[in-house]
Amino acid sequence: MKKIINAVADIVPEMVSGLVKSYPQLVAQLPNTQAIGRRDAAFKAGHQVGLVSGGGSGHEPLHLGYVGLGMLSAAVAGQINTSPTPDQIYAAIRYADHGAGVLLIVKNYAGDVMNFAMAQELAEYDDIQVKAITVDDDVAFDATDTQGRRGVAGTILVEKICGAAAEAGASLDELAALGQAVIDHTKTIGIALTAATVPGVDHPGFELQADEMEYGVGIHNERGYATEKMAPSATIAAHLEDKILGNFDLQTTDEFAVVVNGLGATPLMEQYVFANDVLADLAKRDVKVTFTKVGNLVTAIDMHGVSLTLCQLQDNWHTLLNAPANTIAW
Amino acid sequence: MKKIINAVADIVPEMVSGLVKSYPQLVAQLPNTQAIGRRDAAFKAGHQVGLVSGGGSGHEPLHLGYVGLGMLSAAVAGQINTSPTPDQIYAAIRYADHGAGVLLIVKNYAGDVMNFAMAQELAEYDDIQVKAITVDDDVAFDATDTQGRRGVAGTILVEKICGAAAEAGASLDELAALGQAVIDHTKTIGIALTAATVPGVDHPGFELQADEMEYGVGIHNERGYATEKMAPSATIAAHLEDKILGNFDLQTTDEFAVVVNGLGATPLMEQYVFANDVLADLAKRDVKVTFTKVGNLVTAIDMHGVSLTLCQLQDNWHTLLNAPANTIAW
Amino acid sequence: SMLDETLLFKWMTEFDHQIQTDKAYLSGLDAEIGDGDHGDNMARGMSAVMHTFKTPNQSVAEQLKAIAFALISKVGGAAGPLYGSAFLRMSKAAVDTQQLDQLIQIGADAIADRGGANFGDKTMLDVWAYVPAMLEHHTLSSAGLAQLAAHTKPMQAKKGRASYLGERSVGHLDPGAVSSQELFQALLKAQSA
Amino acid sequence: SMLDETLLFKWMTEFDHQIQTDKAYLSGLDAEIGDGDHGDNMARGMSAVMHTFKTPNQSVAEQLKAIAFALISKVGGAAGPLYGSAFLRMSKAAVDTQQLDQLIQIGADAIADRGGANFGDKTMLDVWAYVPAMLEHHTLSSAGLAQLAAHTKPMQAKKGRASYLGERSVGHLDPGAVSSQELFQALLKAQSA
Ligand SMILES: Nc1ncnc2c1ncn2[C@@H]1O[C@H](COP(=O)(O)OP(=O)(O)O)[C@@H](O)[C@H]1O
Ligand SMILES: Nc1ncnc2c1ncn2[C@@H]1O[C@H](COP(=O)(O)OP(=O)(O)O)[C@@H](O)[C@H]1O
Ligand SMILES: [Mg+2]
Ligand SMILES: [Mg+2]
Ligand SMILES: [Mg+2]
Ligand SMILES: [Mg+2]
Repeated sequence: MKKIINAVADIVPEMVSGLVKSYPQLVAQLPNTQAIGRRDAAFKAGHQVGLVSGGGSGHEPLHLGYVGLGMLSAAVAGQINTSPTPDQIYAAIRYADHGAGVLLIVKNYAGDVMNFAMAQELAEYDDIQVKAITVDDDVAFDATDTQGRRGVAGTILVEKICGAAAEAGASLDELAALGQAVIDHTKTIGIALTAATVPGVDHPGFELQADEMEYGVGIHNERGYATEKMAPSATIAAHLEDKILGNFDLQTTDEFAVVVNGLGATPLMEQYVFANDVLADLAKRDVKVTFTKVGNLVTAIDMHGVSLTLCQLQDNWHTLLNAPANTIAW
Repeated sequence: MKKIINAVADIVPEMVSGLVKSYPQLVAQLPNTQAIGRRDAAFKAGHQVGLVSGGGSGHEPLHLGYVGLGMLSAAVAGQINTSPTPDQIYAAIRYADHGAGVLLIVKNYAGDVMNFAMAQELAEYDDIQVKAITVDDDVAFDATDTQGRRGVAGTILVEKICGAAAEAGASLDELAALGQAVIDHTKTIGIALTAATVPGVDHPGFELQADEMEYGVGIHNERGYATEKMAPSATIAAHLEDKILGNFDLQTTDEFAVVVNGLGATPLMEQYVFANDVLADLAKRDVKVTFTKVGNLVTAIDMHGVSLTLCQLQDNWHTLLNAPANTIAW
Repeated sequence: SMLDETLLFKWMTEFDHQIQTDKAYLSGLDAEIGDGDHGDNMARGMSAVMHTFKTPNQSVAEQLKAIAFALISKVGGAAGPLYGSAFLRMSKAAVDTQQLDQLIQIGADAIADRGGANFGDKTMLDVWAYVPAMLEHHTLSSAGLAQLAAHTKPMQAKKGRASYLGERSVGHLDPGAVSSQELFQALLKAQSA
Repeated sequence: SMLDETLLFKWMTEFDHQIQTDKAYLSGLDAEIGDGDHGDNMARGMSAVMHTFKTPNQSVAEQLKAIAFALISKVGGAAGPLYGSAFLRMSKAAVDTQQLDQLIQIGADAIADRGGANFGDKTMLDVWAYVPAMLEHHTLSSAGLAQLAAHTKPMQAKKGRASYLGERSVGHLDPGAVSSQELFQALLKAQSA
């Protein structure tokens, strides 16, 4: 599989460096790390709670693209599909802390959870107040008998809603509770037509025939719950909605945010066709959607596929979603 | 080639409908067309010159994603790789006109040029003042003996700079002159590792071996000027810079805007690695870059590749590039 | 010879039939040196053209105008405005004359004006430009039309998408020339039917 | 038996050698039920570990701490904090005791605390948990270690990436169990050298 890279080992540092060079007005790299931080005036002057996230690379623009006013204070890039290490996360926590503490937004993978926990311990030795929330929005599998559900595209809703609340002055405890509530009300499933090819490996992570697709994939090339014949966009949309809506306790007054997310190699054209099917079908089901976002938001390297996220909006979340953000990718 | 679609013939209408359903706060579809228009308060209240663009589909987010405050007033989506028809463009012109006239931003392809010209004639019968500028930033080929150079990723700089100037009250004549000046100072070349697969066709537009790449591709699967062995990102960057810089009349006081553009199926990871090489190498050449943008901005369906654009900034263009815009994709 | 309502209807019926039959062939030619949609574009346009005959009792000029609008709004791409401009200019002229060779000449001029191509640029103009004289001298034949289109094969394209290929455009038929060949072959069939 | 500076150096040297040799094999195991990086992660970490021996005259406790920090900051993923926590907790305990079975028991506890896995969850714990008793009773053998790792094959994973595979994780060796097998085989080699 051809890639526009130099050496495989240099991809992550070069990517981080390319991003920081491209948007120096928004972000700066923290010395001796693959972490970046906000550098806008509001951050420098502010006393907000810091928000830190991060994880393995390969999901760009997550997380680096969501650093900036109204979202993350800092983010850490690990090796491809590999959690960053505690020392790096710790550096990001120190950068993000303005005395009001730091909220860690962690995707639920063993590696991430453990590395962030160790970083939290390091920061707490320094008397930095730290809380962590674990995003587990992927409802492709039941939670029993596993590490728990995976954290996938819903992560950006947690980052956006908490980011807006932090900017507005919410406390660390409030943000941890808000973030957990967003997680509890956010559900995602992904599908793939082709698996991703990890740099250095010269074939896709799993094989799908020319007429096959996989339901329930993860963003690290994890296979899903069913390999099926390729279906029309509208059929896929209806199937994913069924699965996702079954995981909510639905109220007639519900309002939802919808995220249609391209997994890396999916043209926007297909994403909008899919979004059309999703929104048309949700309207038919009397599910009210008041916020939609479409694009390559949380990717799986060059996987061809999409994920669908629904978030059952509570309180003022709709306002927080629409609050100003100045990041590379939101 | 698998795609997330329904019927091939329905892709464009469904895509337009999906986009409008997703962002109703920003854009509305013009009745009986595949055109969309701004619907923000500033547009409704304003007396600015209207900006209209459009072209064949398959280049998303171009042009629909650039409709909104500070950029286009309306945009028209043709069939895939096929110019929209004059009646559709005419509808967009009528929508965009507030009495101050309308500037058409046309990419230089025979079909686009002729269809926009016919729409312009229709609008002029209605006493709408219309001017057209033709973007031809692709320096992969010499202009002699062809339709002239192609309009590619540089188009978004024309749309952004003119859009900001229009919002600030520039006249139609001023905008036409400004847009032409931006075109004259903007140069692009693209490369591909894999050609795009047009929906309905089940193979890529041209064949490249597993170790080959193509220099000078167009955004409609046009082959370029050379098929070569796959090279490292840094080598590709240096080659494209050589080609592009050779097309400028360089001054020591120059400041440049850089656009690194993914062609549809290129992971952001690769785009940032490439941007890193471009910006490092330009710095080594003492070429000063004051604005950079990276992403899937002007695509060729699912082509795996990138294009590089340089714009030699004049006057207040840097300010116009950084002026606020509220669109889906800028 | 003269263009009347009956001939126009027969002409377009024959042309539509041919285009729908050769849709894939024409797109295939366009795939070689363009973007592979010429057959689809023309087929979409001709379906719309046939709809215009549902309005009864139109004069030749009115009918030509309706055809022009159908082509302009349905074909898209380069071929739409070119064929469309030809029929639009013919419709204007048809108020004064129904002389076929004169009308086709006016159509050819419209294509040249709209597209800016010269003879030998490997476009549909390389068929249209020669038809009026052949009509005038009663030398128009199906074989002659095929020859005109065939002449585009060795040419290097100077206009349209094929021009980006430079020398690589040599050795392929121009799809627009072939659809134009079929347009005038349809006229011959309609005249002899 | 006791852990002194010399044994620790030999142990890590043997382990590093084994990991670098088996890098592709371990990543291959991880590719079957995880994300295919375990060998690379461990190899990166062990190279860093070997660097820590460049600082002269460190006590066992200091050396274990340096190893822990190298693993924590270089391995990443799940294995980094797990191996790292084990060595970190061992380094704290080593101030008071150098009894090997006790130290490994403390390491195993650290892994269980950090990862929350139970025995039989198909993780490295399924090796670590049994080693202290084997050491205590002098029954630790290379074959016995291989058996411990082999026991993870029929297990269904309940922790780590492999757990997402559900029943599909059955029938594969756990990569972390295999690298742990190699860790303790390296200890045996170091002891007998
Ligand atoms: N400038 C021009 N003048 C005359 N004919 C042209 C010109 N540009 C293109 N054509 C004709 O149009 C044909 C292509 O039409 P079509 O494929 O439908 O449009 P597009 O190239 O936009 O996809 C070419 O084969 C050629 O005959
Ligand atoms: N919660 C856990 N407790 C104990 N060991 C675990 C846990 N999660 C993962 N592991 C171990 O880690 C190994 C995988 O390590 P590695 O591949 O380096 O990390 P990652 O899974 O993040 O890519 C597994 O084979 C397993 O032995
Ligand atoms: Mg990993
Ligand atoms: Mg076309
Ligand atoms: Mg064509
Ligand atoms: Mg792994």
